[in-house]
Amino acid sequence: MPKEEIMAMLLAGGKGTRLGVLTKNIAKPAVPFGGEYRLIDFPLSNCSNSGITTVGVLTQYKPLILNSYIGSGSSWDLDRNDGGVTVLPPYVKEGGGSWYKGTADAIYQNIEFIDLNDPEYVLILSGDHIYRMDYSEMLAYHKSKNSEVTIGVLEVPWADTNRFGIMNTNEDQKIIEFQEKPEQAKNNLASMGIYIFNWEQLRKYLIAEAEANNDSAGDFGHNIIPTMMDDKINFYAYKFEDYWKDVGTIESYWQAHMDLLGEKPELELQSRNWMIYSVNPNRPPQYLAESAQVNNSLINKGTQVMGKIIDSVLFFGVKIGRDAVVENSVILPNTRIASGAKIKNAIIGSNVIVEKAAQIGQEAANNEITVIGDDEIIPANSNIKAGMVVG
Amino acid sequence: MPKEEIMAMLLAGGKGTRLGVLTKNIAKPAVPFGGEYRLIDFPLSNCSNSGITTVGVLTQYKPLILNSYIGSGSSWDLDRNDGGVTVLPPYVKEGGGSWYKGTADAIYQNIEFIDLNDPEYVLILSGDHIYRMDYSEMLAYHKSKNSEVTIGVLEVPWADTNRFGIMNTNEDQKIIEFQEKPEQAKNNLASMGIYIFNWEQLRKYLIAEAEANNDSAGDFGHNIIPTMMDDKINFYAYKFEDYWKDVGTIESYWQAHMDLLGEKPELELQSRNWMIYSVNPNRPPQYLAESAQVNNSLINKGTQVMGKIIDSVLFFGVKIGRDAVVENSVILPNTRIASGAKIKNAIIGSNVIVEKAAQIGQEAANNEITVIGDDEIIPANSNIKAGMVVG
Amino acid sequence: MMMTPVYRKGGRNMNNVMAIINNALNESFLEQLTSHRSLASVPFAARYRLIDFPLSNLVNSGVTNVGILLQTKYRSLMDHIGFGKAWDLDRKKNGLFLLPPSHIYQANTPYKGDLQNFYSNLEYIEKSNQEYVIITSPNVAANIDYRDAFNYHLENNNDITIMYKKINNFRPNTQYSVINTDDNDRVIDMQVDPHQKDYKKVSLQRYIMKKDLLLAIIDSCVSKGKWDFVKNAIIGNLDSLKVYGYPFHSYATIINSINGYYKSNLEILKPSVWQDIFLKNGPIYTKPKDEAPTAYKNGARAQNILAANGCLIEGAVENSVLFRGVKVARGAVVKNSIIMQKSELGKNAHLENVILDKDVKITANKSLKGDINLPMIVAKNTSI
Amino acid sequence: MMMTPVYRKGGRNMNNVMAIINNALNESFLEQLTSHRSLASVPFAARYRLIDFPLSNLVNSGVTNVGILLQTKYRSLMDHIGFGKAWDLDRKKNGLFLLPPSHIYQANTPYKGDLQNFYSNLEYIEKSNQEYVIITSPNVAANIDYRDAFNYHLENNNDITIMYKKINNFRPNTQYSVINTDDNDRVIDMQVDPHQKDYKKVSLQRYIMKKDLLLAIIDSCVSKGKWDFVKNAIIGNLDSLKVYGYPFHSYATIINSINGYYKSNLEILKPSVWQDIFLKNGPIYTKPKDEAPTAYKNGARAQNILAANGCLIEGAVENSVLFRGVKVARGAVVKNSIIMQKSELGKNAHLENVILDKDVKITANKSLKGDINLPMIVAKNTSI
Repeated sequence: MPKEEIMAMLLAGGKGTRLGVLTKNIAKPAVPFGGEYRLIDFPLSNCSNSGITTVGVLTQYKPLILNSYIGSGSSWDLDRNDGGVTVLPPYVKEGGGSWYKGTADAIYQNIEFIDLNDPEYVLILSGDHIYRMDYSEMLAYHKSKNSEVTIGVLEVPWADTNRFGIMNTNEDQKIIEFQEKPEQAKNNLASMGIYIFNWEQLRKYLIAEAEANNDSAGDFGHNIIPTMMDDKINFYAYKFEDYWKDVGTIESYWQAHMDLLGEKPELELQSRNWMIYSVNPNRPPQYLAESAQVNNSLINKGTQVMGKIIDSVLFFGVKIGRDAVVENSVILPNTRIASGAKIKNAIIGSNVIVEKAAQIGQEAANNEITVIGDDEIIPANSNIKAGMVVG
Repeated sequence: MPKEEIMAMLLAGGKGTRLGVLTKNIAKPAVPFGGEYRLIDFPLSNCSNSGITTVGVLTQYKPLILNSYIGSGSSWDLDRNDGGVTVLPPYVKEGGGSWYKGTADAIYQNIEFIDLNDPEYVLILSGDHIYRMDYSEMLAYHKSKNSEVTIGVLEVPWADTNRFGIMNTNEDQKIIEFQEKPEQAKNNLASMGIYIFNWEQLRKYLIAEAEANNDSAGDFGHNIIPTMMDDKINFYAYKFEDYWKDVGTIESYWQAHMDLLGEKPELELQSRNWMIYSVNPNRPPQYLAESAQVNNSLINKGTQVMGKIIDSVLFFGVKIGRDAVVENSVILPNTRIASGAKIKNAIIGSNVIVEKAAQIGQEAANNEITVIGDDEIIPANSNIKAGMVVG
Repeated sequence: MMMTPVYRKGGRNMNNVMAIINNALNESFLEQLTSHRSLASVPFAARYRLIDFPLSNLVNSGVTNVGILLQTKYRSLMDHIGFGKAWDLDRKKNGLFLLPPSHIYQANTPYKGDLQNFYSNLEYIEKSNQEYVIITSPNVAANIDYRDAFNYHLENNNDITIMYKKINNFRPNTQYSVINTDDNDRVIDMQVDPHQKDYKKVSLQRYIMKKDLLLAIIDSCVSKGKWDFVKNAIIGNLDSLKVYGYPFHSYATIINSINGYYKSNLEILKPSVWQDIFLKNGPIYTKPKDEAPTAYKNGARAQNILAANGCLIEGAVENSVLFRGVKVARGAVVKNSIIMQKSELGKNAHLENVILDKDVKITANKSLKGDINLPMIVAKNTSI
Repeated sequence: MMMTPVYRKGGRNMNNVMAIINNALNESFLEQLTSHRSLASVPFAARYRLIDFPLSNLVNSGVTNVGILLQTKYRSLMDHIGFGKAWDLDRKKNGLFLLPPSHIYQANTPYKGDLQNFYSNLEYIEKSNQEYVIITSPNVAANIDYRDAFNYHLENNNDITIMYKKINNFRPNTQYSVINTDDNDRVIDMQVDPHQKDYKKVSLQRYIMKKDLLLAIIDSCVSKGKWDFVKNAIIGNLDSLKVYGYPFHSYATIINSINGYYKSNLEILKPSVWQDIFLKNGPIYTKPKDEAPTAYKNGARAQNILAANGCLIEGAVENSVLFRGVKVARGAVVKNSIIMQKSELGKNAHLENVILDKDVKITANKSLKGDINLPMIVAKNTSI
């Protein structure tokens, strides 16, 4: 097997607590997105399009669904004779096992796997951001700067800097200081949680951290990077200037869907320049009945629409009954909305049944989002108030 | 996904302690066999040839190698759009995790995976036996007998019955008593560790056992089967009458290789009626030099033979130097035997270098087997005495 | 839920049946639609190709060894089928076999008929380890479970079983093979494309027989210089063999004319029909294509349509079938039309009763109108 | 260890190069060996087909988009190549493309030459997103890294680069294309199969050029009714374009005669040659076949042989090449011979200087003997 120049390690273990009922049965990276996708499709497609063909996916919470979703990796063109995609649950070693303590610990526990692939560089990614990015450009930047650690950053409003890890850089983009959620930020470049490390060097730091400090949180931001900073390692910031969204909360998840709509959405899913791949379920074409009305919406295959859809996203397998109205909402796979139901400003989970004339979030005034968890049944004529969470 | 009639769960976690240095780096089912294969190729090929296309492989000890060896399962025609082969390391759940306590506990911990496939029957297999078997015949037998548990059995010499789980059967092959390693056996039908259960029923017993008894060894032979017996569940024995070998010890592993040689070997690897598949590494053809002498031996591709090979098995990538003599031995992949070396009654691990004129096991008198572990270097002119284990 | 049984070898199990999809048929009736592709790869029903139907039917029935006879223009078919992964037929044993025509061995000899294609692939048929064979064709779209028909074939001890459907209204200018049966469904007459249709039972071009019988018939026909599968191999043996019909009662459409192709697409807009054809006996599989969901923009109107993914609709679409990646600009109107992959309509363009092949560009303000019984066809890559 | 870099788009990277393997060549010189298969799928070197060499060379050099021009008898080639999985070319983007001949679109028109194959696949070439193209052929077996040649092509600003090898001894009755260059390796003359070989530089039939140049040359040739790739597209442009040679120094063999085929197989028995060809610039990939190790039974003798897996040797084999599944019964002797897949020798059979095609059965006590310069060929499936 030839040595790889770079491989990616994708941290996909997150439980996504802030997504509430949407992650009851599945890990956050497996959460459906955009009518057709799951969150993890974005970093996996980015890897594939960037020419990175060896990817380890570190799972943890609810790993079976992700494991079967990823399969051989062929959906992302990552079924390779050498390398390809490998799902890595935190397996129990002879001495027992535990969940990863943090991002760096997750990599530490998979040193053996990375060593098998023997890469020059390791790209660390997380599985819950919506963006299109060419990692090969970042690698070229890393090499051209003679960087030892390159961190993807994006400009955030100064007011939000206290929510991020902030990179204080010089005019050459060299990072001279790292501030974790600072009250007084010196810069507005926030870490995207995307790192390129030189593997040989990172490996040493991971082992040193694990051996020196049993109580370490095993986190890149809190442990490894500060230590490396102290050692005067060369850090560079790589500025990303396209659409990027962390969909870690119900609000941002809903908003990211609304961002897909409109005349010129910031993230154009249909663009073929940088395809987002997915497992692509086999379903019949979408059927819009004589009585259907659709406006400013994304509708996936396998759907049957007899009602009215406004400013909404419908996943595959969704059925919308006659005279039902769906507005400003996201309807997840295989959910059925019976005739006469009215849904507004809502996220409706997978396999939900909304029975006849049920009302969901109708009186939403300040954009409160109503959420119905997977597999719920909303009885006929019931009224789920705006902002409620069912499930 | 249509419901499967039967799926297989293959217990491949064994450390294979009795195989000593051969399982230093790999799990027992990953141990090379027969010049081309690994032990796990036998049950996987049996599944494929029997038409069983959903297989869970339960790994535990050193799971990475097995994981990458199995890959998408295409080598065994088990890369299916539905089902196929899935590798299941004992992953750490939210509450922590531990290695499987026993065979039944391994199945218990994977109930969720089996439920996803929703089979009528579950076939339990182990990953370290050499045999060709049509499990679909066993299933037909199970159904025709209205059996609730069917156990694969074979006749063993009466003298050996105290080493096995013995099935005492009536004339209809119904099992009326189960004796675990009895001193006074009532029968000579030994369990092969191959079971067909009705999943719904087994599921209940597994849960009951786990809930009732925290100290349970979680073993089919010790816990589940005796409880089921007590409950008067219908057990039937399915008699297997072809070649079968447990290769759990150095002696039986070596002997199983010798069984492949001779004019009419009991297990004919070249037979195309029931192919044994393997990952089939890409290697150049084997090259036998002008100076080569070969007799009663199996030689795989990618080998270069300049010396003398008698009654031996050479795996891929092996190089045998001029005037070297290999006799009654098994040479594992990518090992180099330099010129003038002499090897007798030995198992030489993978990636070993036997330097010039080294002597291994030359004075073997009573078939003592000499073993060299993986990656060892045997210095020039050294003499490894018969029966020694290096590594 | 349906259960996938572990078949034992031989006997009455569907893994004792192989299939041949006969793609060596006259296909000129589809005019421009088949000028660069074979009938089998003609797009159908918003996201399929015609061959998806017979192939998926076989797979859903448990057949795991399928040979596809190729004759002409099969490049797009090869691209579509690949190694059969979409149908789970990319297998070590059995699986999918593309069977090229004999002229790749003997160039420049005149073509005699489809039995030549069977004949030049005798080795494949002989070496297959099934006892029975189903012969099908790409020009019938339906959702067929062959298991009942196969059981009937065995229990009735038929030599040949022909699936048929009773039809009361024949489409004009469409080729049908019709059969006449006695009260026990024994086939006593069969006619290929007769002017005068005396019989109402239409052959669905699905034949079940023993593989050995097929081999014997091919041998006998070829040795006598007879080269037509239906006329010689089947009709020629009605007297000497036990040939029985097996009725099919669900939706099936025979695509043997442009009119039939057009009407069949529109027929599938009826919920009862698409439920029959897409869902009844198992899914219809097709090569997966990566496409985002279809976007309906502000002001779009879409009623009574079937659409694939990746479309961008700003105008109005009704009673129409849209394949993937179709674009309908603001003010454009599409009515009773079939729009194939990646075709685009400019602003205020109007289409009525039109079939646009792939990659057609209709610029702004253009208007095309065919008749509901004579749709206008616009060839692939046309720009107007 | 070699490193697989992540290529950025365009420029001097090998992912900016596509390749076409021209399998539309005259292949009749291999007589019975090509009567049922194309040159590309002729078995070679114990476990390969000829096409494995050019295809693996391209993949090992980092080329990820390869089109294979097909002309005749390509069924076995399709079986062998499949979707390119063995070469990791079963990809969503780029990958492997089988390009059928034009006669699948226009049957019964006479074949004019290999440029017709290029011409009928212009769309594939145009749509490929690489700027450069390597054109290769299946009849040269070598282990070539194209990266240096491509860099030379770029740095020297060549229009066309032709790989060549200097040869001192030409095999008799073998077709060679030879070139003459000036001191800077500029190609000033080129001849296809001349009787009198004045030049010692033999074209390895590997050409590098810009894709746009290839398209322009095809257009120009076809519009003037010129249909031969080497004679018209290359030789016809020697004066007007910067055509340079690039020397190849490792082992390469040109298989343009039975004698060349036979001798090349035997040549590979030399360790220096098989190390060059199997190991030097990366592995040669081939379709994996499930086979047990080869068994040498009691009393077997095997010296100076290359053998694939699955053989069963009870007799004596020397200076020979055995493909998979060959059986040599007790007392049989094989010398200086090439035995293809699954052929069997009965007891005490003798072969010397013989090529057995696939599935040949030689019964007990039979003896066949060719000459070392005129081997005897036994066709596929023969039993004697």
